[in-house]
Amino acid sequence: MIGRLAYGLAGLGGLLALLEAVPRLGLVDERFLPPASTVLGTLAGQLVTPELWIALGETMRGWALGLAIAFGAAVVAGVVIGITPGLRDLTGSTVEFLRPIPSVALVPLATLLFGPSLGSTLLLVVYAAFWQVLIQVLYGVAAVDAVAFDTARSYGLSAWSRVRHLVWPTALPYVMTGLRLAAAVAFILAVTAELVIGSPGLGAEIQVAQSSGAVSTVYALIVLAGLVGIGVNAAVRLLERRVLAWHPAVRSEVAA
Amino acid sequence: MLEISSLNKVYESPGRRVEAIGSITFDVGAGELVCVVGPSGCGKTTLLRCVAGLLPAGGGEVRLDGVPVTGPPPRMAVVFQEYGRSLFPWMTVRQNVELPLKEKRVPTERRRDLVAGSLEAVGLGDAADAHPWQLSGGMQQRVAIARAVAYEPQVLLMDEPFAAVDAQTRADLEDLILRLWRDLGVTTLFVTHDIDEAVYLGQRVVVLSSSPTTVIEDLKIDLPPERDQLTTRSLPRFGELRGHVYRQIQRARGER
Amino acid sequence: MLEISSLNKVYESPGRRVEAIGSITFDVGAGELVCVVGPSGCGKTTLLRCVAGLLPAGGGEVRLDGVPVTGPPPRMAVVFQEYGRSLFPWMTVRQNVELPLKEKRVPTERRRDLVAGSLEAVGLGDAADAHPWQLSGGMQQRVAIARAVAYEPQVLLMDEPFAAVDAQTRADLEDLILRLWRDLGVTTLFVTHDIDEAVYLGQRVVVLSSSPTTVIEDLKIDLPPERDQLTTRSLPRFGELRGHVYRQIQRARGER
Amino acid sequence: MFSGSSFYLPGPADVGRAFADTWFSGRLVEDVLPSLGRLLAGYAVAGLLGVGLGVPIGLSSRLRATLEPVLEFFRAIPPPVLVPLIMLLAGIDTPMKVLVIVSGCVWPILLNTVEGVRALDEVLADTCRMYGVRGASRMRRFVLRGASPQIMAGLRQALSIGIILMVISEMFASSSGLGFTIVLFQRQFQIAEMWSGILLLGLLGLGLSVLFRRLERRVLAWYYGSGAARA
Amino acid sequence: TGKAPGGKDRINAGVIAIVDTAPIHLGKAKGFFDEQNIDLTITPVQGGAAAVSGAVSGQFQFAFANTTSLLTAKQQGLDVKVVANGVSSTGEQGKDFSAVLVKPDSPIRAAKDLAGKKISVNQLKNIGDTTVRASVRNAGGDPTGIEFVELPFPDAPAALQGGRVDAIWVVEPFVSQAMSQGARAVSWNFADAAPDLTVAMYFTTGKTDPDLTRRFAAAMGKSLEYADTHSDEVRQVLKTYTKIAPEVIAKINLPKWPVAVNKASVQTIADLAVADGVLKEKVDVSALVP
Ligand SMILES: Nc1ncnc2c1ncn2[C@@H]1O[C@H](COP(=O)(O)OP(=O)(O)OP(=O)(O)O)[C@@H](O)[C@H]1O
Ligand SMILES: Nc1ncnc2c1ncn2[C@@H]1O[C@H](COP(=O)(O)OP(=O)(O)OP(=O)(O)O)[C@@H](O)[C@H]1O
Ligand SMILES: [Mg+2]
Ligand SMILES: [Mg+2]
Repeated sequence: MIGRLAYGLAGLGGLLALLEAVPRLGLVDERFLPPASTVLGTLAGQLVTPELWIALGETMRGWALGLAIAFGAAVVAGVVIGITPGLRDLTGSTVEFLRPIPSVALVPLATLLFGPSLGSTLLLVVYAAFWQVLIQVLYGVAAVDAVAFDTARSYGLSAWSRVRHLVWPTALPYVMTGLRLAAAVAFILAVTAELVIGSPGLGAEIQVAQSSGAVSTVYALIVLAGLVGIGVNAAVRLLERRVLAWHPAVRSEVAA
Repeated sequence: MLEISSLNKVYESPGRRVEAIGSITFDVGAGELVCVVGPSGCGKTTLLRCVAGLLPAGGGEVRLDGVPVTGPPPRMAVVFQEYGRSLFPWMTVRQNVELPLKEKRVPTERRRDLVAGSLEAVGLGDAADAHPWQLSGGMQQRVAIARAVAYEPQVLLMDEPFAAVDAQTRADLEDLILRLWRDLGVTTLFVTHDIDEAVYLGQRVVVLSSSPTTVIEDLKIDLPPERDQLTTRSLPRFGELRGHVYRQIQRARGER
Repeated sequence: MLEISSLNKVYESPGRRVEAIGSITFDVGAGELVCVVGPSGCGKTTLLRCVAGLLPAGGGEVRLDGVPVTGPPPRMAVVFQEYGRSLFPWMTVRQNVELPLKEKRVPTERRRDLVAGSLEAVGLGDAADAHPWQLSGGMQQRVAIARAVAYEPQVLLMDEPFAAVDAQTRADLEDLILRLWRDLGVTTLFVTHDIDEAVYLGQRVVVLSSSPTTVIEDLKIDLPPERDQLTTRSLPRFGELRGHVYRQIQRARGER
Repeated sequence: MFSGSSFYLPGPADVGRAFADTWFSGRLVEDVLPSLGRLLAGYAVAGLLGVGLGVPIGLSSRLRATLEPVLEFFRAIPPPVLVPLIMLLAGIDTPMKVLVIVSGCVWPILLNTVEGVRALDEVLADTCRMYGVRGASRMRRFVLRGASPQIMAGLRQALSIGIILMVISEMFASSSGLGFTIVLFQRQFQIAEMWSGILLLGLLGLGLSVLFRRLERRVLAWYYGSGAARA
Repeated sequence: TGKAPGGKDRINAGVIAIVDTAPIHLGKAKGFFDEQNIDLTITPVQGGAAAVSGAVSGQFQFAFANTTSLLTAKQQGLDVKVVANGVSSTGEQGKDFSAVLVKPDSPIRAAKDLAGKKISVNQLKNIGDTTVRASVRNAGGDPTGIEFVELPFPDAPAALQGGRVDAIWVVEPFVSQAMSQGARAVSWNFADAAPDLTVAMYFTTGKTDPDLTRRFAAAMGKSLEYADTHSDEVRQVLKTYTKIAPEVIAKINLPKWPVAVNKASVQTIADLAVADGVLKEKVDVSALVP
């Protein structure tokens, strides 16, 4: 664990060094991409202002709520579609039709229904994150081993038991990937919704900073977004190590 | 009890057509123990899967208590040839054995006894908390047997259940199955490669030809009902029956 | 050729510690065929994996031609106990057998002969274009054997390679291995549960105790070198050796 | 006058009419084809990048530990705010737009590849080691094939994300393209036309996914046949 | 809407967080809206389209959008009506809040030279390209060959610097920022397009209560007048709702905030837009601006 942390920090250190060097060496203009040290300085300055924390709090609230709704709905829908014979083919085209519709295109609908409020953010976040989880769940449900499935059938496991004891554990690695994908997408959409609709939050802060030409602040806020991403991923990974301890991938990791 | 009449099964896939079962007809009386032997690839597993209702028959039918089998009947236990894949890797050995009992709503107390008893019987009393992938091949196979035994089925289907265990363990397990069959009157269909085993265990031995498979002999084993590893196997009649089955299988293979 | 000295292996995972191998010492001369028997779960597979360089030993060492084994040595073939999982499901039977030969850069012509010959030898000449999952358990196991045979290894490790085939096929395969060993001088380590088989095949039989495993007997099989299913098995000496090994295994199991 | 909601949610007939008027008049060639071209280019690059990076990261736990935070960092940055940075590096023309598409598509492919490679069957891995299957051959015959079910899941995800990113990329420095046209319709309050564009996006997604499904059925035939999967 | 404690009308205004909208922020701070019994909430929006859709759907009672966006909305049959002036050009060359900039070493010396060049605007088919074309036309150049590309204002200076475009159209604070970094102005397009050009306006929809509209207009008028005459306070209020660096705020050219809409300039924009194909047909300006 400590080892992993050290490697991770080394990786981030490398990124920082690169971001410091690129502007310093004049590869891109410093005015448009300030060196990492400047950006981190600005971020430090921002971090002491309460406004930033309030904005971050707003964003995280929309994120967490939206992610929870999307995840729950997608898991239920995915499992039902996945295990019900024929339903997958029946719903396939609808899913494929709706999926590529950009959340951004739903902005008019969102503002129409909810205005610049949490509701709009939620609509966009849920819409975008839902598909990510759904597709993963569908692939995960399809991965159930035939012999294991026959075992469950022959011992008379009920539909619910089959889902709980067989389908769900099999799909779990896929679902975890889905959760990681959706967590990022939900966060991105939470920020984008604020950017576009103007509901308060980190995105609105970025939007204001952009239209004010405050380059270093923009990058500071982007870095903050990235850091949140790292944190969220670390949390999901931790969860994964608990719930997937039996899985070959996690098993070998723990042993190594 | 179990009637298999003119059962036929063809596997078809692009570029390959295998008539796994030509036409099989025989039946198993209530509380009878019938062994099935036949050359490798002759369709024994296929037969078992049709009987278990896991695979739709191509032609003919399987009836259990006079009712055509269309899906897995209740109170039936199966030990699969692919024992490794039939255990759930995310559960411990105990949980694997316990799951069908929970499904059957066996009271906790009784469940605990059944699980402990059956694990003890297959010699895995101290591996109850291990996961299947921490066990040797033979141990995994014994878990699958323990699961079937604990389930107290009315019909028991076993597909080469002792293939991965040593001679001594095998003898113990044979006696376990005999005990179970005698005490609970479990109707048992037992697929094996070991002719000695078939003669030792079975009240009847069904010999299958190589594919397209038919029954080439349905042999009544007229040994005394009380069987014992030492005395039964040293009876002259045992040797005769064994030799007879051996020659039949020779014939079965020669015919292909 | 192959020296195993004070080999020890402990599996450790949270809440479970298994000393799979206590201390094993024996060696296999060049061109020798040694059979290993022992109760289920005693560490035979573990031993084989250590010898193959797939698993680092806990203590002691394995030497091949005087060189410590740290990774899989070249020109060694293994037939895994989990035959089903050792075949590539996305390749046909032929491709599975051919793959190692391609890696060895065997010329196309010769490769084709080797593949066809070995598939024929295991009785799968007409299943070459099927995928492994279209085969019965015994057929899959024979594909794994054909792959090892076609590879023309210097050292051959086999882990219960005939567990899933019928008696007659088993006898044929035994003779195949004997032929291979005699014609090419392949050094062979053969794990089996079948005492008859061990005595029939081996120049020596190593009997292992149950875990923590040690060698309880290293028995020279003083049968005539030319073996034959009918005559060899009916020699009185065969019966004696068989009985001796049987009693040793009894002892091994009794000790645990 | 119009009430708000009926204005923004025109009936199917209006959208249908707008669809015919808008897209069957040369726009299909002028706007849709270049967009589609960029989409496919970005998707292809993302596929190569995602699988190319995912395989080594999946195989080496050290590499994974080192790179994961960096990748997660970039993954959490919304593409719309990443665009200015991409413009700095790649200009404002086609390469920029392709890069924007790549920047979004690559993640599901990368993550799924990494997880797929991590979960490869151990017995098969041992088989490869024993029979000296290594290097490129091991990649092609074992790693990629073994991880392909999950890689396909990633590619599937990426397809629709690519379409979304195609729209976003055209919100910057554009004067044509399907995404740009939709945004322009929205800004010009040509709402029926806007919905017709969204409809076209959906149809596009549907069409591409049908093609994808075909491909997948071929690539994963062994997987769905083998009983390793049940679907 | 609704009544706030104390019987005030609670309203929500959708307004972009840029220099142009300083008066409403200043007026709110000064209490001009309270005087009219209005409890004002200012919601930042991203642009004109979002403001219009927010207003039409009833989320905003009042909102801010530029002249072309409003003309387009009107032409599409949306029920928008101007209630107050928003922001106007200073009309002075060299001292306006909008300009077309080129690199210091660019061969483009004047508006005329922009003909046939690649110019960035924040949104195509909007006020930017219309006024830039007008500026080029007025200077004797041929605007038909100009290639416009969309680039958000904040990203335009970098694109100019990197040679991705020949010229950029930006507004404050990017005008001052880019010029302090060496960019050169070649056209003051708002000043060129029409005298005292009304660039943007506050508007409402038919759903809003006329009395409320009247009171909002009164408060807005007072705010505009105050902002126009108290530039120091404007620069102060900019620090509260934007993130423009203080040193830039001190330097930027402020726009003008006359109380009255210059209907003639709106008509000019409408006509230009029709000529450029931005609008489909002639719009009756008096239906939009009463
Ligand atoms: N899923 C499948 N698709 C296509 N063919 C199959 C499939 N399963 C089995 N077969 C074919 O059906 C025949 C019978 O297979 P089955 O597994 O029933 O044999 P078996 O008697 O159990 O053999 P073994 O003793 O080796 O396990 C074989 O020829 C096999 O190739
Ligand atoms: N991956 C593992 N993790 C933990 N314990 C293991 C693991 N693999 C094997 N063991 C334990 O090591 C012991 C020996 O296992 P091994 O597979 O070597 O036995 P075996 O002699 O091959 O048995 P069998 O004849 O049943 O195949 C067993 O007690 C088993 O539980
Ligand atoms: Mg079988
Ligand atoms: Mg073993």
